[in-house]
Amino acid sequence: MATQYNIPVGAQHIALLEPLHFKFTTENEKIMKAEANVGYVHRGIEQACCSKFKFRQVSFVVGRVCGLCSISHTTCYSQVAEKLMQLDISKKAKYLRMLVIELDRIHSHLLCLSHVAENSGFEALFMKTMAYREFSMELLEAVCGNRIQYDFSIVGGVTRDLRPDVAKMVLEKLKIFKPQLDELVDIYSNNYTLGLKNKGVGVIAKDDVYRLSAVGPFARAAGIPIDVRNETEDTLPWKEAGFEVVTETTGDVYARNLVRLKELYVSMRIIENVINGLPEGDLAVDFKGFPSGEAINRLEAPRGELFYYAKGNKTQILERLKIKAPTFSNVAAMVHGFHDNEYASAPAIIGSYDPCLSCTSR
Amino acid sequence: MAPIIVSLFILPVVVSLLLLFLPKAAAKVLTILATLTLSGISLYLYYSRGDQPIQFAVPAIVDKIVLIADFALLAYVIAQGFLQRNILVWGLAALQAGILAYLAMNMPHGEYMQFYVDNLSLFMFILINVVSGVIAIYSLKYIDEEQCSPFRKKYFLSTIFWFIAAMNLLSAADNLEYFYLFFELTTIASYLFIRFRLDKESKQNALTALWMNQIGGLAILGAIAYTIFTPGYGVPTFSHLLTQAPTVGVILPFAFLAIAGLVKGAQYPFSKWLIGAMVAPTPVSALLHSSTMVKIAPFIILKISPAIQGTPVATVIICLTAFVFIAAAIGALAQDTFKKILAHSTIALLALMILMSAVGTPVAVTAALMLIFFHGVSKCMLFLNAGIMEHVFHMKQTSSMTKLAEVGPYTSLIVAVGFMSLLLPPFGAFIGKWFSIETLGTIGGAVITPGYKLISALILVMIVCGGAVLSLLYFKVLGSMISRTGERDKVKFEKLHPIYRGTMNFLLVTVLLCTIALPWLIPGYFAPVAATIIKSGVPVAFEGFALTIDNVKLPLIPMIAAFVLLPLGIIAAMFVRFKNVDRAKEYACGEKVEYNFASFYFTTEKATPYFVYAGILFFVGILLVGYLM
Amino acid sequence: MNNIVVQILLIALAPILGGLIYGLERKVKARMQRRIGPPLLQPFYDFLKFADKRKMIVHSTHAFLGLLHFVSLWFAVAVLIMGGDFILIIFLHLLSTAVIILAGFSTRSIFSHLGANRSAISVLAYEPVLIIIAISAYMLTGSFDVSALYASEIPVLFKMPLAFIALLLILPVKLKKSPFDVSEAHQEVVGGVELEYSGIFYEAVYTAKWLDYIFVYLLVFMFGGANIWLGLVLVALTFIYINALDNSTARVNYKQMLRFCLWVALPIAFVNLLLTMFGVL
Amino acid sequence: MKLNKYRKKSPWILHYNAGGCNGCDIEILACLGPKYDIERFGMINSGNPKQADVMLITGPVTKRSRERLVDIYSQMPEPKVVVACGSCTCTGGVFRGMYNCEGGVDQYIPVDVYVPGCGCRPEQIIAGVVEALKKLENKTKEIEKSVRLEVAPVESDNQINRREIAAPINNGGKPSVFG
Repeated sequence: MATQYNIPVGAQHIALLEPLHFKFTTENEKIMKAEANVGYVHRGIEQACCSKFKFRQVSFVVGRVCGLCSISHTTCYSQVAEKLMQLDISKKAKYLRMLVIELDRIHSHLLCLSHVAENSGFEALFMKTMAYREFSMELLEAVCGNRIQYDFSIVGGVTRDLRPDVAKMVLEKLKIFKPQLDELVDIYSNNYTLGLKNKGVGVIAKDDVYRLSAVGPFARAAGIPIDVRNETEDTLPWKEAGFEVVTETTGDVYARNLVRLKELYVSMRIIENVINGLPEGDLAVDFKGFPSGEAINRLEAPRGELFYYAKGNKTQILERLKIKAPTFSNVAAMVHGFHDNEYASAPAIIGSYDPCLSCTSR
Repeated sequence: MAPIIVSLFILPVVVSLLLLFLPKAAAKVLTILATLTLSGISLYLYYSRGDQPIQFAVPAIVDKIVLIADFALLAYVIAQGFLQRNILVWGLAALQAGILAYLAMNMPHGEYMQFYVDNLSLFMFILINVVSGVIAIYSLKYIDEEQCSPFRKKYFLSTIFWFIAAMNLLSAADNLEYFYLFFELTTIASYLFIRFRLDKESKQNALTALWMNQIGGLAILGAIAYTIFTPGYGVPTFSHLLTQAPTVGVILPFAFLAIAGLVKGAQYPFSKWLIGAMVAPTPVSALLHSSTMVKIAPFIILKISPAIQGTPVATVIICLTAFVFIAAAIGALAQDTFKKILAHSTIALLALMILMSAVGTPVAVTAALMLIFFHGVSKCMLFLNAGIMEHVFHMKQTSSMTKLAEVGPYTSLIVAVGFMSLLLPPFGAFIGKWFSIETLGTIGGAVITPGYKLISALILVMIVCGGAVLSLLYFKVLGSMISRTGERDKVKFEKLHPIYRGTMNFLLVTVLLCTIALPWLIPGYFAPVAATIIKSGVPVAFEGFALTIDNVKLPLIPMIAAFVLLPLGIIAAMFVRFKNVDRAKEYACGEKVEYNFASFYFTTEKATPYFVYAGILFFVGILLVGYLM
Repeated sequence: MNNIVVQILLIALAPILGGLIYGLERKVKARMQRRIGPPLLQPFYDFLKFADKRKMIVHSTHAFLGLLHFVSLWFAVAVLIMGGDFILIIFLHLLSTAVIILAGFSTRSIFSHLGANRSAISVLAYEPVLIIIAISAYMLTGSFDVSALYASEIPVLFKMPLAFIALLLILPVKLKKSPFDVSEAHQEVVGGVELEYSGIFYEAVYTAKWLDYIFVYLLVFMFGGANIWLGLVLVALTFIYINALDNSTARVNYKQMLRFCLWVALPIAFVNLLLTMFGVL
Repeated sequence: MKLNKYRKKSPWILHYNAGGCNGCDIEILACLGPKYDIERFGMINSGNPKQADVMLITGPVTKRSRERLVDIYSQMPEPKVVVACGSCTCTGGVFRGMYNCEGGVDQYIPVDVYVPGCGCRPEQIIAGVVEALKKLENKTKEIEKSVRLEVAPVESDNQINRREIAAPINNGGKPSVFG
């Protein structure tokens, strides 16, 4: 008796933003086996960065690796290039970078949360979250000049200053957002039907997180305080800006939602601290010369640890650039998380992974 | 009249013996002739029936022959039990032999008729002779393709006519002792049929069928014993029992008879033998499921329904069958083999028939008769078609039937009509189901005791849920059958052997014609039979465009429109072809994925033992209630 | 519902009325989500647009079954408006659903199959409740005809309040609204059985949805009895309830849906049946 | 009755990401949200090619996506319009000349409206779709034939030479540029 059903999700599917392909082998809609195919977005950016673009241009190119966390990519590349060049950038530039990274985190997390709501079949919550998210897009536009693809960090610093009126606007809008966020936390944690869909679903336990080396909100939802912001102080002064780790214990979709929501509070605190304590200084440092040697850099993107490796050979063009995106680390855990779940939960689980395949396959 | 009726008993026996010796070509002619004659006789009998039941006695010598035949059969069973080393078989047979010997010594020798032919018997004659005759003709071709010796092929055909004879006798018997013999004859015939292929599984299943049906025989003996020793009854005949029942008030004999029927009707916990009978060649399944064997169950209950109606025995039977209806429907969902699905749905629908018979109101009895008739024809068609599917297309599983619509449009048409006649309005089986729901709804109003009301409400819920589960099952099968890859230019029916084609055409036309003729069939055919059973008239009236039976109204215009829309529409959908319309491939997220068909499946492995335990509990309940009353 | 002209008009206009209800629903839903939403006549614009698309089908059987679904559903609605036998109406509605389920199975499209499977499960969830309600109504009026309910002097609502509650609980299943919209579930099965339809053939399936609204709201209207205003108020309240529920819940999976319908809605309907049987209310 | 005018009253959208950076995709998602609310215009994100009229494509079409792209495009019944969202979708943008993607989506399917920007703003997307609807009104039910545009082959050098977006396509009208 043929009892197993192969369900393809992707490349084009309404529950997906990106082309990726999942093949679920299901029995009575229960997922027995899941296969992920993530290579649709491979464009060859690393090769182009090492052949086609000058190393100063590369920070704009790597921004196009991913539209959701472009600031993380540009910043991470800028930092690794600064390490190659042995540059010291001003504290103000560091603070501004933190500001935009956290604003970006707010928009990315809210997008992910709304996507989970939509994929759980909760359309009104999707609309609500999207409505509340718009403030972060407006702020990003005010600070950087574009809604996405900000090109804010460059090698040596940042491109734009934070105008006082913009700073005031940021603080005001954050104040408006705070009660809205409380409302969202209430809905995500207390709605009964959403709980049915999310609680105990797509569980990745603590052991599996270690075994499959997951990172980001993924790992934190399972109770492991992995966060680059917690570990490194050499590039950005996170602790100074008031960072602390947020964890949950259960490791299911629900926990991942809550981790993201709680991180928004932390992000808001960091943004407030950054604006209130913004030091004076240069936006960018001038430098001459070409990169040489090797360097690595890590940065906490909204999805987890972003890792850059660069090697210069004393020419305009880098010899090697390697990007390891957080979703790449999570793919193994992602596939594992589907087992023994209903197919009906699969879109919500995919949403809760917040996969970013354009980062992964570049 | 009596000689013509007797010819229904003698003719099949003669044919059965002749078939053993005649060559192939002659056997073919004889089978077809015998079928036509038998069908003709049974139709003539019904057509020329009088108001009074026909009663007739047989010479005294037959009594002795019957007794000897009884012991001979039991000896055969005991011998089989010993040879196959099955203690249940020979143990039960030996027990029966003992009881029979004791009863034979105490049997009262009054003046009474051994045979009693009323409208119900005539109704059964038509079903038995026409449908079984079609199966016999079909078997001519089917058994030809079987891998066995020429003698065994003749023997198979011969057994079919033996079976017909036994069933005819059984529906006419009035004396319980005779009834016991014919009951045992059908048991033995089914035993021989099931072990026809002589492999290990067949033998095992045949033994299961044998010992389970022995319990039915034992129950009949129990009924005879209680009849003899209960003051007031004395004479073990149905007609006498039924007339005396209201004054005597002891219903234990009826409880025993009901058990005999329920065992033959394969209700839980005795469902195993009918499922096991699948190992036999397909005509056997058709024979057992459609017109003979299992139909003994509703037949017995219908026969005794005036005596048990409204008693706790009937209540327990109703509870049991309501439970079996839903349990068997769930059991059918768990199956994938086409024949097994049919078998489980037979059990479920039998439960419904028995339930309606036990309820015993005019509409309920009419509904039961309609269910018996339409289920007989449809199931026969579906089983014979399953045989064609196995032999011609080599398909046994529903999941492999996904290509059927393209390789065998005619066969798939038959499956569609067969299943729809069990599901869609206005086919008979649907109306039967509808009547059952409406009648059960009315019981609560008629009966006063609160406990009974509660039970009838519970039963309603079970029937409703079981009906929903059954429709789920039919969707599943029809769905797998209607699936196709693309478009053919022209529908071309596949070539089938003339015998296959002829029998299937006959059954198809019968189902469709009877459906169309339903407004005339109900007052003209079913209502008189029902009136005989409940011993009072069944009011049928045409009012406007509605047919009213007792208190249930049957609006005809929606029914006719529904017939045009749904069954014909679905059949048309299978063969329609749109022109000037472009074709696109199916959406699969832009990927090229391998397609595999699978609908939801269910497993009942864990639940089955509980079904059996519940069934045993109900059977004990029937006896207990019968004893206490 | 005595006037035959009104009945025929209602039957003829049923799809249009349903379309208006659907348009209103989209508007109300958008307002509940703080959006402006489409114009009220949006469903009809969609309808007219689909009439003008290139005809593309998977195969003729599938396309024909879609048309048959629409026609048979309209027929069921017509019998309901004319006040026919309740059980027959429920069966007819079930069978129009059966047609679309068969259509889902007839293609070799995976999502269509999943949708058909889920629709079949939904039928299992709501059909018993409806039949039990029909039997309760019989106990009340002594006739299986719906016209007896329309004519009931005391509103049926006061006689069978629990039946109304049970009906409200299964309505989301029938209307394919959250939390029980498993059979349509866009994010999971991309619309289910309606996935493979396009152009004029999709129109049949799309319009059948409107007829479903009429069917459901007529069932609700029935609870008002002879009092038309009470019926209309009930319809309006149900409309608001359905939309509020749709906008405040996530979709549950089919097992949870089945469990809810069989263990919560069915017992409530059953208790109502008992109450009517014993003449408590 | 002329049914053409109803086409632009109910455009149903199909969105496919052909290897983009997600930037434009989240802007399309934002269009669905309450702030931009494209359902005002009767647009529904159907996610199903068989019922869609407008195809929104993002991304520079990687080699692996192109087969899926054409497959989904061919399942859409005519009349239909294609809107290329974002610079890289129009021309290849920053990815032009990278080894795994080719310059722009119009190499595979006919594009009606090009919406530039990296990433394109929701307002731009809405304006692009509205422009596409004007074209949709005049389209026929004939099958749209894919045509390969007469463009210079993409060179894999360090020079970024932006292509002229002026080549006429077969169905008459000129492609529109927005933003």
